[in-house]
Amino acid sequence: MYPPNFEYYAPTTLDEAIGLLDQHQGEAKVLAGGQSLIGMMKLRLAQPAALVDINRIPDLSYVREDASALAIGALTRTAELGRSDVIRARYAILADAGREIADPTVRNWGTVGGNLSHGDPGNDLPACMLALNAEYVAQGPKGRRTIPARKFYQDSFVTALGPSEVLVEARVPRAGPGSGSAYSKMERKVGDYATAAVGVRLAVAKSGAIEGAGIGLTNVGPTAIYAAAASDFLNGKTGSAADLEKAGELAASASAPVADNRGPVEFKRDMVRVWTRRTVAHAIARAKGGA
Amino acid sequence: MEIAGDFRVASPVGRVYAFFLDPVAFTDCLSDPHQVRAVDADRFEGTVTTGVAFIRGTFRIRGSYTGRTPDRQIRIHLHGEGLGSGVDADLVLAFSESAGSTVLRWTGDVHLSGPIATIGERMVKGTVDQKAAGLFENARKKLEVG
Amino acid sequence: MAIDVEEVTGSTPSTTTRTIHVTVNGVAHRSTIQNRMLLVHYLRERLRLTGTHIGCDTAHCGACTVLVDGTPVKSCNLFAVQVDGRKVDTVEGLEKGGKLHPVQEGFHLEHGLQCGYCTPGMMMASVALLARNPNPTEEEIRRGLSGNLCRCTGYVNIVKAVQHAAKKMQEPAKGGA
Amino acid sequence: MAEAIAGGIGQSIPRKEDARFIRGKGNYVDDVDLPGMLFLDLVRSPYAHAKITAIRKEKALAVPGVLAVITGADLAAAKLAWMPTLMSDTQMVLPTDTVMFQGQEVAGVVGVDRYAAADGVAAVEVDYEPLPVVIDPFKALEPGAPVLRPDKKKTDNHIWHWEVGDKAETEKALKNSAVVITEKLYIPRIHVSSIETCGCVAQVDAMGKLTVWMTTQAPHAIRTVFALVSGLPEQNIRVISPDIGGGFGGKVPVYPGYVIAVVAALTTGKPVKWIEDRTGNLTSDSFARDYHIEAEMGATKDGKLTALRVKTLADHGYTDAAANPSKFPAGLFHIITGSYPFAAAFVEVDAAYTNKPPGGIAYRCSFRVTEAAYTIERLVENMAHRLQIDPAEFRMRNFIRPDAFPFKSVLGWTYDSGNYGGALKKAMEMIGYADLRKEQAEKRKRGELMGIGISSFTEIVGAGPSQTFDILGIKMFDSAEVRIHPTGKVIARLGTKSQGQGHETTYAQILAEELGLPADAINIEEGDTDTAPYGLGTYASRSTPTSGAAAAMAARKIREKAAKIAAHLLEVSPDDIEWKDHKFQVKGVPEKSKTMADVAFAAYTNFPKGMEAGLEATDYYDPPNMTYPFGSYICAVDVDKETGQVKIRRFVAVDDCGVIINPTIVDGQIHGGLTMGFAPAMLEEIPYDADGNNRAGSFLEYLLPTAVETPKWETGKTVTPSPHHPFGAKGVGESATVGAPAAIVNAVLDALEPYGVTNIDIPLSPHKVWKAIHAKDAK
Repeated sequence: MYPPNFEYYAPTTLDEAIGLLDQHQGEAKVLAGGQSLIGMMKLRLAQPAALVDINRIPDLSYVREDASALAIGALTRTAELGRSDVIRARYAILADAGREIADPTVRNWGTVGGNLSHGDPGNDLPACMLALNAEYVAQGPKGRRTIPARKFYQDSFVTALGPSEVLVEARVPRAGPGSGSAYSKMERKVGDYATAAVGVRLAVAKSGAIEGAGIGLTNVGPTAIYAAAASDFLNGKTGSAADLEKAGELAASASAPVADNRGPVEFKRDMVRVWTRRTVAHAIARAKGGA
Repeated sequence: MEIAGDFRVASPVGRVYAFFLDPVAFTDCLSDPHQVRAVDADRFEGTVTTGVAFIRGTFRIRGSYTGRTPDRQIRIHLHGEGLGSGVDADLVLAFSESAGSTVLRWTGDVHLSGPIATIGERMVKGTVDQKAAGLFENARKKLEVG
Repeated sequence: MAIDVEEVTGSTPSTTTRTIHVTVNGVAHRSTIQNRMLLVHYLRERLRLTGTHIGCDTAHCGACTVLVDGTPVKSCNLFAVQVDGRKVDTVEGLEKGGKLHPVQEGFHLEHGLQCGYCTPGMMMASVALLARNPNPTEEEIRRGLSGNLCRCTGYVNIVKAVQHAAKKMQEPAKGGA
Repeated sequence: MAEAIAGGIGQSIPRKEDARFIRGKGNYVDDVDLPGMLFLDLVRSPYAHAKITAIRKEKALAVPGVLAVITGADLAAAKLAWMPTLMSDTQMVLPTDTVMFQGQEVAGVVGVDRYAAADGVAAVEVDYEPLPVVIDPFKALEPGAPVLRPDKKKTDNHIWHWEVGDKAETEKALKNSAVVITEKLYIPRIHVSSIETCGCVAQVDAMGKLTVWMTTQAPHAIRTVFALVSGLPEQNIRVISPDIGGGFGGKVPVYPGYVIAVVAALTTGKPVKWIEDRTGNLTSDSFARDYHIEAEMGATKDGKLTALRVKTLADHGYTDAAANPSKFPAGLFHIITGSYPFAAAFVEVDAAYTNKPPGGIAYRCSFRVTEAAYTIERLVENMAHRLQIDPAEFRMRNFIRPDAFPFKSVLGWTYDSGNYGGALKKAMEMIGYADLRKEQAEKRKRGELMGIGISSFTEIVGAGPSQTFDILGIKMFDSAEVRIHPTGKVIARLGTKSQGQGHETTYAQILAEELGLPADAINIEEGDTDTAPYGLGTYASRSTPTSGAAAAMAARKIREKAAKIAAHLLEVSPDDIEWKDHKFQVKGVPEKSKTMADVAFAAYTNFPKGMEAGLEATDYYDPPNMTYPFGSYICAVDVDKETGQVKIRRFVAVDDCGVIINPTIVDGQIHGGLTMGFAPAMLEEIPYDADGNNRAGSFLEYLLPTAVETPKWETGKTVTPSPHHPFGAKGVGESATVGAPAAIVNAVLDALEPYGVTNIDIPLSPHKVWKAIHAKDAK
């Protein structure tokens, strides 16, 4: 498998990168980790005329928390999510996902920005960002704009990102007191796309009531799915067995899987139900101080 | 892979029927870059550059009208080759007229072969439907304007 | 440090070629290559470092694993132009001064290889794993090497090989060296 | 007791071949680099069945760096468009008018490097007219199905029918059995997927001699086939198997790519390299398995097995290119009576053509033995469940008794030796069988699903006795040539070819033991047809039973001559010399002795008058019988009721491969074999859709297990020597692949017993287990 040739640019500033993308009018692709793109180029299913390698642009790889948000730079390698102290302590959903994306070697090179902006329904991080109600910062020829994750994914591999825009940062609302989160991925083996995966973020108030619940689903529809009804349902509930079951059922109804080697539609829906229930329980346990 | 859809257009059935018997007019409704010419009354050929996400390539296409029932039905077979892969589709267009407008109901059976099917299917599946819907929507618009 | 300069003769400056500077196993190289040349082909065919293998073409098997600036990556899923200015380490650089790396020794003594084809990638992943986690549990070893496929060994002895190396690498520290 | 010779039989010495592999200095075929070498890449068919109406080369030839495009028409001119298969069917090298499966080679493009060749492949234009596709072998045999091989003057898609056993007797026995169970088992199409794909470098020198470095497990047989197909004189063909990155049966056949590379080298006059990519490997190289089996088993009320009847449909793809001994179209499938003395059995197999790639290779087993072992061990387990007898107890009652060997099976095999109860007993002890059963009962009360499964398999390896075993008429012996240098160092060359089994070490150990020289003084060479004696190659666990035996026999021939030299040196009559404690001793006077090294020096410097100089011998070993390794495996699983996920908690494997040459290497072979038993049981399958698309054309969908999924294997041994092998060994590389799947599936079905499920076809993907649980409510 040998890719066709292409022009290669390694700009050192974002403006330069955006200029190059703009100049190629959709025929250039951003090369970040390249863990999906290069594979498709080797199969010659993707044949971009030019690649704009953004790896030499400084200051795009970071994880930092301020008063309002956790900010993750686009060039942060996905392996870093599982290693970051702040993420492990307060945004466990991302640490969980960071240990499940592809395999450990691929995670060393694959980037958060690539995982989020590719629009692949099988990628793990979009569902987490949907659960977390994150925002993406995109920079293009007209400057910066912010796109809510829940409005970003339009169809399989179709996102709100323009052809000359680069996703530069993901911003996750700062985790408040009593918050807990988790990501569970059912996969056939390491390196597989999920059969079904569920990300949950919530907080448990002093009263014991669930607040701010968000549930995201991976690879059970044309895009990552925000399970709105299930999320809304949980708010104000205590997380009883019946609550969890109901949340699972609502999430299952929100999924729209297709049959493939991983199984038929009804099985995948049921896995959404089961893993939603289990993952919500895990997030609640974490919110209450468990691991 | 089954695809289907329908539309209603304020245009007499004879005109709609004739429109789809003109391969150049009909394929001109593709939103992707294309070049199509009629070979004879039954056959046409050309190229279409199409894709989804990363997958993008030029397909050599051959089409043939495999059935015609005036003002009632057209059957078309489409065959495309590109990216080391094949696409074959059998389209059935069924027409009915009521109160001066025409309802077109289209169904298609699409078969993918080669790397696109083997490796790219998860990327392509949703799109085939969209592309077909887009083509017929463009056709409806053209018929309405014209 | 030796300097190994090579160029494509007769090549004209082009938008689809590029001259890169890469340090491989401590040796600096300057090479003009097509942009599309995968790192694994650069190592194998241009530098004739054929210890790095190709197994799956789709970044699943890890036979092509090398270290870029100390981090394991799948060199069949990376263009050589991407490592311009970086350091690359391959299996050929593990043995130093005629002395096997403890990971090499572990694979040999614990029968951690059979056909030997996945072995270079498996060893490079092991070296990186131990650099990050000098005393891994069996679970950590199995997870840490899960980007590398072996068809022969069933992994039992690969785990033992890494454990052997971990122990060996901790010995001098204990001795206060 | 005699002192052991350094590196002799039974010692766990580290492997000699590791020295190059751990340094990245192996020499695999893609590492071969010749001056001026060109590269071949292949155009492949996207269609499973289509007429080719045109192949246009012009655009490809205009691509910079592309030198040639080779099509079926070009080959047809040289009468090379078709080649014979190992089963005397015919197979296309390149098609002249019709493609028969998705991924089939359609044209070859030769370029100055691999990128240029790939550019050329993308530029070749092929016009296809799709034809009706036949994927299901049952439908292939229905009247009116499209006839796939009209070239063979066939009017249907039936290839052959083969049967063995007494049909009437078996019917009668089943009718008279108190209990009869029936099960339909599909053993799906899988792929060996060695991490190194296939490839070659072909070179023709100025003298017209063709040298082909290629990934082959059987270099000599390939040379002969090349000579027969191409018409080149055999002395002008040299096949070299360099280091091989795993074979498992997949590197036995001749694939079109090899032939096209040779043609390309002949036409361009330059060396040509062809290296298959993984998708080519998964979509066009020989498959394994693909057997649709229906089996019936009878037993008496008190649990004595009576009869076995098996009807099978084999899906062979578009040609029968199975790698089997010629007389056995279904391989050794009739070992299916397994470890049990059935009084009656009948097996029949029908083979069908479909629009899939050809093959029928072994996936790390001896010609369809896994299919047989899986069937018998699945049904025995089901019978035990039906009779409500503990499956271990049930087997103990029915095993062929240790004193019954040599045992003639009702289907005609003579088992050399065995102690089946001993192996099962040991496995039960290791895993703590009684305690596990207790735990299972408690869990079941709580509604948890835990299962325990057993497989007590018998293998048949070491092909083969030449009166019954041949490939294309070439008898299945194997060979060793041993030469001792004056300083007591040894070069030995053998007709087999290691692909990771460790031959350079184990053969040296055999020779060390037989020659009384340390293993590190013995170099082993294989795989070069210009230097090694003729042999049939390495597959079907035949290396130790055949070439290993040949090495021992050659060593013994050397000892005969050496004894005379020793007598000469010790100034006694040869009759007074005995080989004892790895030395030539004067009978009754052990202090008067000569070592083999002493004798070796004398063989060149001081040998008796009238004797030829030198110390060497060659042996072509024709085994008197097959060997019959066996084992008992026990697997314990937990099943997640809600998700269908299976967790293998324990897996104990007790193997008996006769005398063990190197315990560490044997354990390594068993670990690997178990993993290749686990993989098809739980993960691997090549499914096809109705259009004939291969749905597992990369490692994204063809699921090789990583270290995370692979269970932590626990191994144990019993030793029952083969009575007819020179030093009692049997072969071990494949036992675990053969034995493991049934143990795993039996364990999962045991866990699902409350749901009354008697079969789930492998691989046991979560969705299938989930479906089985949800299809029936718990009793």
